[in-house]
Amino acid sequence: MRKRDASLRLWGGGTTIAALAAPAVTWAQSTAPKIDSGDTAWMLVSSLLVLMMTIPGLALFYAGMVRRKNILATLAQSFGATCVITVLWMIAGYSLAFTGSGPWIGGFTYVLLKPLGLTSISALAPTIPESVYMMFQMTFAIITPALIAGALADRMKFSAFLLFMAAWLLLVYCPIAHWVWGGGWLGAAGALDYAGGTVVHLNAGTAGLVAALMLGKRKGLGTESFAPHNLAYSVIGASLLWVGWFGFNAGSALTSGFNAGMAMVATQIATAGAALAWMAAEWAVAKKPSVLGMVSGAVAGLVAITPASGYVNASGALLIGLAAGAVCYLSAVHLKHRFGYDDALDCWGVHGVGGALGAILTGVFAMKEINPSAAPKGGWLEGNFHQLALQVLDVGVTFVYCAAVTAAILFVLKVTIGIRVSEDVEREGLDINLHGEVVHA
Amino acid sequence: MRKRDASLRLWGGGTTIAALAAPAVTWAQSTAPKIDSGDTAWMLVSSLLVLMMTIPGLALFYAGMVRRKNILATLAQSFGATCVITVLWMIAGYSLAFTGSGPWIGGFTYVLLKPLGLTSISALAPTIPESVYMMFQMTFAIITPALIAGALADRMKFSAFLLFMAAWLLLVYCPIAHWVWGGGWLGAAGALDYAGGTVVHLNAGTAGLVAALMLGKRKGLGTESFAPHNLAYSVIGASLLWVGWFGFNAGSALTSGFNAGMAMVATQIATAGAALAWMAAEWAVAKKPSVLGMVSGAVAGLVAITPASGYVNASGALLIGLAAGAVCYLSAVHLKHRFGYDDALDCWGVHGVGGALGAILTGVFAMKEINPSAAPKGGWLEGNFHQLALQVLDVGVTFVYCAAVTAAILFVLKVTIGIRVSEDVEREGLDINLHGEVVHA
Amino acid sequence: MRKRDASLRLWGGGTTIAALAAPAVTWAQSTAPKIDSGDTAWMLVSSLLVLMMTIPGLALFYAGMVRRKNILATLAQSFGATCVITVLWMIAGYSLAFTGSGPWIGGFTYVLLKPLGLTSISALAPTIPESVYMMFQMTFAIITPALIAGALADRMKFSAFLLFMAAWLLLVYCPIAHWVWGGGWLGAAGALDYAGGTVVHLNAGTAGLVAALMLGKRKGLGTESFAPHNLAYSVIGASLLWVGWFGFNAGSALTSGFNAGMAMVATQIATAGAALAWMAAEWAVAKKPSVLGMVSGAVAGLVAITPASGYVNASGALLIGLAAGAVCYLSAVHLKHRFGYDDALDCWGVHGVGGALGAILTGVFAMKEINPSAAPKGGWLEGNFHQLALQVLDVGVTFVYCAAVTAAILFVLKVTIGIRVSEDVEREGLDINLHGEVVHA
Amino acid sequence: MKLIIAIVKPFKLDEVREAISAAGVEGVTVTEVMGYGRQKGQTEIYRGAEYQVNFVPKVKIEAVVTDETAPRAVAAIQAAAVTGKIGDGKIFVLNVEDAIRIRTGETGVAAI
Amino acid sequence: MKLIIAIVKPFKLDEVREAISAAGVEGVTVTEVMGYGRQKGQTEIYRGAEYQVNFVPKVKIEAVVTDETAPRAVAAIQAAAVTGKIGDGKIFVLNVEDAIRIRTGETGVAAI
Amino acid sequence: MKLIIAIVKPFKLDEVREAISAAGVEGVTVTEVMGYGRQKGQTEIYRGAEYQVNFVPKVKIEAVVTDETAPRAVAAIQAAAVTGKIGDGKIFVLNVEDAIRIRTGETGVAAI
Ligand SMILES: Nc1ncnc2c1ncn2[C@@H]1O[C@H](COP(=O)(O)OP(=O)(O)O)[C@@H](O)[C@H]1O
Ligand SMILES: Nc1ncnc2c1ncn2[C@@H]1O[C@H](COP(=O)(O)OP(=O)(O)O)[C@@H](O)[C@H]1O
Ligand SMILES: Nc1ncnc2c1ncn2[C@@H]1O[C@H](COP(=O)(O)OP(=O)(O)O)[C@@H](O)[C@H]1O
Repeated sequence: MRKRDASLRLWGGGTTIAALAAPAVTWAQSTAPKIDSGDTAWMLVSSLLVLMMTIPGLALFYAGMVRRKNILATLAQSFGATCVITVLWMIAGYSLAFTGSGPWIGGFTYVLLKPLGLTSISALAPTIPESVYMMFQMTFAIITPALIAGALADRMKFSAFLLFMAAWLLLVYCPIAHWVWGGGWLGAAGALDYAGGTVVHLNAGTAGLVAALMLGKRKGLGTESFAPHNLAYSVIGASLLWVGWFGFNAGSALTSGFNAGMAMVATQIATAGAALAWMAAEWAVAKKPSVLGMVSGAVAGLVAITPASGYVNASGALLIGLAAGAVCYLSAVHLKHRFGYDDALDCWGVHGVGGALGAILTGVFAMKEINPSAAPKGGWLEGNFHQLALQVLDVGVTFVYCAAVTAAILFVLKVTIGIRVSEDVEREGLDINLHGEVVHA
Repeated sequence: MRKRDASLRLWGGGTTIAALAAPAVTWAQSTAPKIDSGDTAWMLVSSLLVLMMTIPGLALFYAGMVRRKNILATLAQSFGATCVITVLWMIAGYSLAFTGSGPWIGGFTYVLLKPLGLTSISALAPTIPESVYMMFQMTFAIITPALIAGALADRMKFSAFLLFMAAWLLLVYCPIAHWVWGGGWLGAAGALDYAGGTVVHLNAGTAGLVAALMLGKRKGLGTESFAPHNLAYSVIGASLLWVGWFGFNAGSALTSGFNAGMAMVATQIATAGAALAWMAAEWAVAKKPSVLGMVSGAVAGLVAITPASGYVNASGALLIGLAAGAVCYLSAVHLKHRFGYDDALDCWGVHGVGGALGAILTGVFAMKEINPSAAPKGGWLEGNFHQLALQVLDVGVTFVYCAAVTAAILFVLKVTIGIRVSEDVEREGLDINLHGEVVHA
Repeated sequence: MRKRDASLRLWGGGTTIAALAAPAVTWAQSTAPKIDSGDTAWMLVSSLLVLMMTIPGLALFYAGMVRRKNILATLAQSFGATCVITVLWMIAGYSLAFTGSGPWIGGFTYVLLKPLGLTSISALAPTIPESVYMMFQMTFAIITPALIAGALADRMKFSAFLLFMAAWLLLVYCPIAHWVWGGGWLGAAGALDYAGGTVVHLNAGTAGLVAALMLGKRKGLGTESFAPHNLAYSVIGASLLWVGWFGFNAGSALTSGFNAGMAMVATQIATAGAALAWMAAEWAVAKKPSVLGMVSGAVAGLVAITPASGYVNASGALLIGLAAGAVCYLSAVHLKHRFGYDDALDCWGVHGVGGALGAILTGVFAMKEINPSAAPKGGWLEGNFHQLALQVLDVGVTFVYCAAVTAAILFVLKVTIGIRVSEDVEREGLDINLHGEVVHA
Repeated sequence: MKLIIAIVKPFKLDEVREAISAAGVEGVTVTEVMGYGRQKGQTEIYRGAEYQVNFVPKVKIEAVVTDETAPRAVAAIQAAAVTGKIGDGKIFVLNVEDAIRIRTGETGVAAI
Repeated sequence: MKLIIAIVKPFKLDEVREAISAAGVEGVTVTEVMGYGRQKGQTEIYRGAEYQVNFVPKVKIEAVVTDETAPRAVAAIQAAAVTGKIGDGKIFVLNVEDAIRIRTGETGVAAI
Repeated sequence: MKLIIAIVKPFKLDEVREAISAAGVEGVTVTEVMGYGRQKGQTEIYRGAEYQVNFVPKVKIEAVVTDETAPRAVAAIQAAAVTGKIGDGKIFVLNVEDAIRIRTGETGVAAI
């Protein structure tokens, strides 16, 4: 999603509008700007793919892992977050994250998307309509908070959840997205995050860890069975996440060309590698390759390749994938139990750890040949140790800022409306108590 | 889907073929016409997205709401309708709706798609192959009748259902589509229906209301539990409807550019707004926000923004969405019980009411700035009261024509082969009796 | 997927790079090649569509047909195959199948995709990045072996399954793909296989038949109920196969234009026709149209139109579809029982028989008008009997080579690690025994 | 005390529950079961392979009642569940030696 | 009359049903249950958290038969259900005081 | 021998199983059931149509025990299952005439 990618367009169909002074301009129709219909087609598709990642992808991935009594409540979290964030993004989110030129936060001119006219174009994506760019970014803004739900499954109040989503979007996601992608200081400093290793995954994972700690453990953990009710849903969800992730990563090229192609390849290979690594580790340790392990490994690979996908070649992608599968297996299955926090569906274990790992490995495996304009000196392997340091900085800053603000938001909610359901509601299930419905009625 | 949109193409990649005399022309290869590869890519995708709306989208949305004994029969309705209509569209539907130039009905030259050659192009969509345009329109022709199944769930004979689909396509859908989009009188009069508020949704909703009245209520209604067996399916279905609907609305631009982008934005915002409005209304009235309510609200928003999506800006979309959520909540949950018809899965309550509402609000919120060529005077808010009157006319005409012809078709079926299953079959379930299968065998 | 299609590009957006000497070239950035952004957009989408066909499409289609105790194991087969093949394709598969110019097998220069740079382009697809072409072909290489799982459901060891997938990819799929599409002898001889009637479907079907014979029948067949646990999954799966198949067939145009459009139309019509034909046959014979029959018919139609989709017009497609529905109904429901092999989910009955039928009918219905460059003399109906003979040759060669090598692979696995689970494991279910999990825990 | 076990057609559940309540029974426990009797299920054909689906879905209603209530409860169930068609089901009566209400520890008829 | 309750391995259901039919039993009612006995289930690991899956799936077959048929029915079930491996299950016999056929109102042995 | 039937709240299952094991009961059979008693379920509204969800989910635990073990087992279940809130459930005790272990053919108390 680095704007510089756009300058790599090598084909003839479109004309690059270089260096627009203002971040967005609405053209009079007579002097209508030239956009590229192929780029636009791919970005329309990418936007809907990333939406599909959240609903039904993530919704099913998570819902398949919970017990029967909480399936609908888990689906409701992804669906509800999608709706709340869509409206907030229109009201203020896009304006704060992707307009204006301050280093810390965007501006207020795009509140309610007032200036978004038919022919507006953002300088951040000069070959497509701004409407499409705004929409593409919206889908990222939706899935990031929605991911947090994995950490707080089975025990959070729905009202508190929706308020949490809203506050977190504006106070955590928008600033960090602005820093890295919207023209802020981290992007300017040269940190590489192609599609959201820190902005999306480490960010959501960190928030999940904080939320898991502040909510406390689920009742019955360790003594009752928490076996997933229907892993078939998780397999559907993981598959749709995989398919949709090409919108995420290859879509972050913002154009339909060479960069998108390479990002797609890197994504596919890393994902498969990570799934195999997790499977192999589990097969060796627990003697059986679980289906949950295979799909979790795939998601770990998708997460870890996200920041790197526009900067590495096929071999780099494979190595990142293998590392992600093994490391996330350890963090989700072993570290969690050692430290005893209840990250229910492994939001931190997969997204936090995988996102940080991917961000750092981007600093190792980035290649000038793959992205001459955005990574002109490559990563550590090509001698550019500085890039690795920058990546570590990016990880550290994201973790600290996110953890602090997330804790503050949840603290306020806790002392006001409360964040956790009563013990009886938890025992009987969220579906019937919060939503008045059950599956398999 | 208004042809005039095409003239709004502002980018450089393709050349608009203006004003072809005949609706479609096959070019000799040497003088091959110029189509745009980006537009074609987007319309290929849009076509498959709209197909995905019906199978598996709509199929799951409806199947999740019925009792276990009727799940497969409900899926079979969407799937069977898709197959029957595909073949009929090839045989005569496309010809009747989108070729020829009469005000009331199209021609017969395209029967069996005889004239459709490799390089044919329709004047209604001059930058893409006619094969793609025909296919895109086919997917609309599929979903419209398939929507009616929501009203007649749990009690219609499968044979009668398939015949009803066939007759309704030719006698109701094709004429109305021709009037509005195929060169007929309503489009010429200036009625605005971007992607099918009246042609698709009010039309299907009206047919559903008539069908519900003619079939009568389901046995046991009011005394037995009709709680949905597996709302997880409905959430998957609604999510895929949402995702696919971008093919519906943004695809109706028929090009990959500014119009498609704005339609996508309007669709997303209205949908989220409607889901939140329904949720809020239900939370206030029934004290719990049901998952069924949230997804129903989303569908209501999608329906209502459909006619408006190419004509309104983000704020207009939000207002239409909020109105749709609240109004459809009332119609599906309260009016239905007051009047006592058994619109089982709220085909009329959501699609009929939402489609009419959206069509009328299009006359209020349409803006010249968003669609200078098709809505050059905007809507009521921009002082063009005439547009609102046109929209009301469109709603009225669609309702009356559809209701009359639907009733006639069902009457003939009723007195010949019968339309309702026996009481025993209904009690024991359609799955085992009509299809010889059950879920969770 | 025939390279000659590319020369049919009729629009202006891109420039055809004719006759590259080497199969792929990496351009220095300064003299960057011109690719087409619209073609690239469509091929990015086609690639992810074909991936979606396997996960979750095929995974669900198969998983819905098995008993509850084997659902997760069935999903694991599709998912695991996807991961293993992705990595192998990167390591050697693409190199063996689509690079080099020998008549029998490709070369080794692309091992580990070493030469694949940012701006590489393959001569086989000159208007898109080679990264995208490699990825598109990867998704075909994934689904073909994955299809075989239908024949060996409920009884194969997971370890043996994964090894089988790996060996079969390299020893069966890669050579045959090279013969027909990669520059090998069958394509050069003029055999027409647009998207894989023999390369994909007959190939997988034949392997399935061999595997079913070598594994033996499932325990309890004929005395216990093998009724599918949840056909709703099969309906979702078949629907996603249908939707994704446009990536398969229309994507095989490798460009976004007239050829893709015609292939889409042919695919849609044949599929619907086949579903109706199977439904009608079953309704007549067994008195009830089963949902399983409808979706099986649709898949049969998709299979049979695959080789023909770029060569036939709408009427040809309808006839192929009707034939496929009826013939595959006979083979899956009647022949199987007569001959007594246990092709559990009808991999041979649908894919083998349908693929062979489609390949042969391509030789009958191919039309010069629909594909002047690749089928300049049309098929038998246009007087070119030679084409029909070529098609029969293609079918025969594929069957013999595939059967022999598949048998050899399975024989080696059988005498080394064993291919079938123990009787107890089969009775108790693969899910709990092989993966340690169950659905509906 | 008596344990009344009634196996009835699923769609009769609500009617039976109401009838039995009216007859003074305070509690019941219901299980989804599969039945086999005169009503034999049907022959299914799955992909051409015929097999017999031997069982039809039923619900089993269990209620423990006092000896005096038992005849009234049985009659109420019978009246509510009957359709006159094959497969209507059965009622069985067994003797119960003791009953305990878990919440309070009460035993005997006080517990039911 | 006797109520025979047999808890057997699920895959034995069809064989048991046939055997019991052959022994002259006209009707049975079947329930999916979870069993715990000598066969102890297994330790499952879900995301690294070990827990004991204590129960193994079984089916419960209930048949009410005349006093004379009872021994024959019990023997038939036992013969059909045995595999010789742990977890084969149990058969229990209880006394039944009355039976009613809902469809006809018949009572006693005529009803079963 | 006695058949102990306990209907308890689902989340108490594991505690009850442990308690009953500790009391010397070797095997149990468990069924998911729906209960109706003082705890009445709730009124649901589906699309504006009110209906009463009459049943609450419970589990039924069945164990056949020797006459001597019976009182101890009943007490153990009661202690483990009680929460003091409405809906805690019931325990019923019936007489069992015979028991057979399918695997070995043993009968009587040796079988349980
Ligand atoms: N002897 C029996 N023991 C246990 N359950 C029985 C017995 N006979 C019948 N049932 C149950 O009652 C149901 C209805 O019995 P059936 O013989 O089909 O009909 P009817 O009672 O009308 O003759 C059966 O499906 C079965 O569940
Ligand atoms: N005392 C009992 N009361 C009720 N059910 C029992 C009892 N003992 C065993 N069962 C049931 O029988 C099944 C098989 O018993 P188990 O002890 O595992 O094997 P075996 O009978 O071969 O020794 C158990 O899973 C349980 O469902
Ligand atoms: N007489 C009865 N016969 C059979 N089951 C009963 C009976 N009474 C109660 N039950 C079962 O016990 C459960 C709990 O009973 P309930 O009356 O709700 O609570 P409590 O025992 O605390 O008063 C019920 O849901 C039902 O399953």
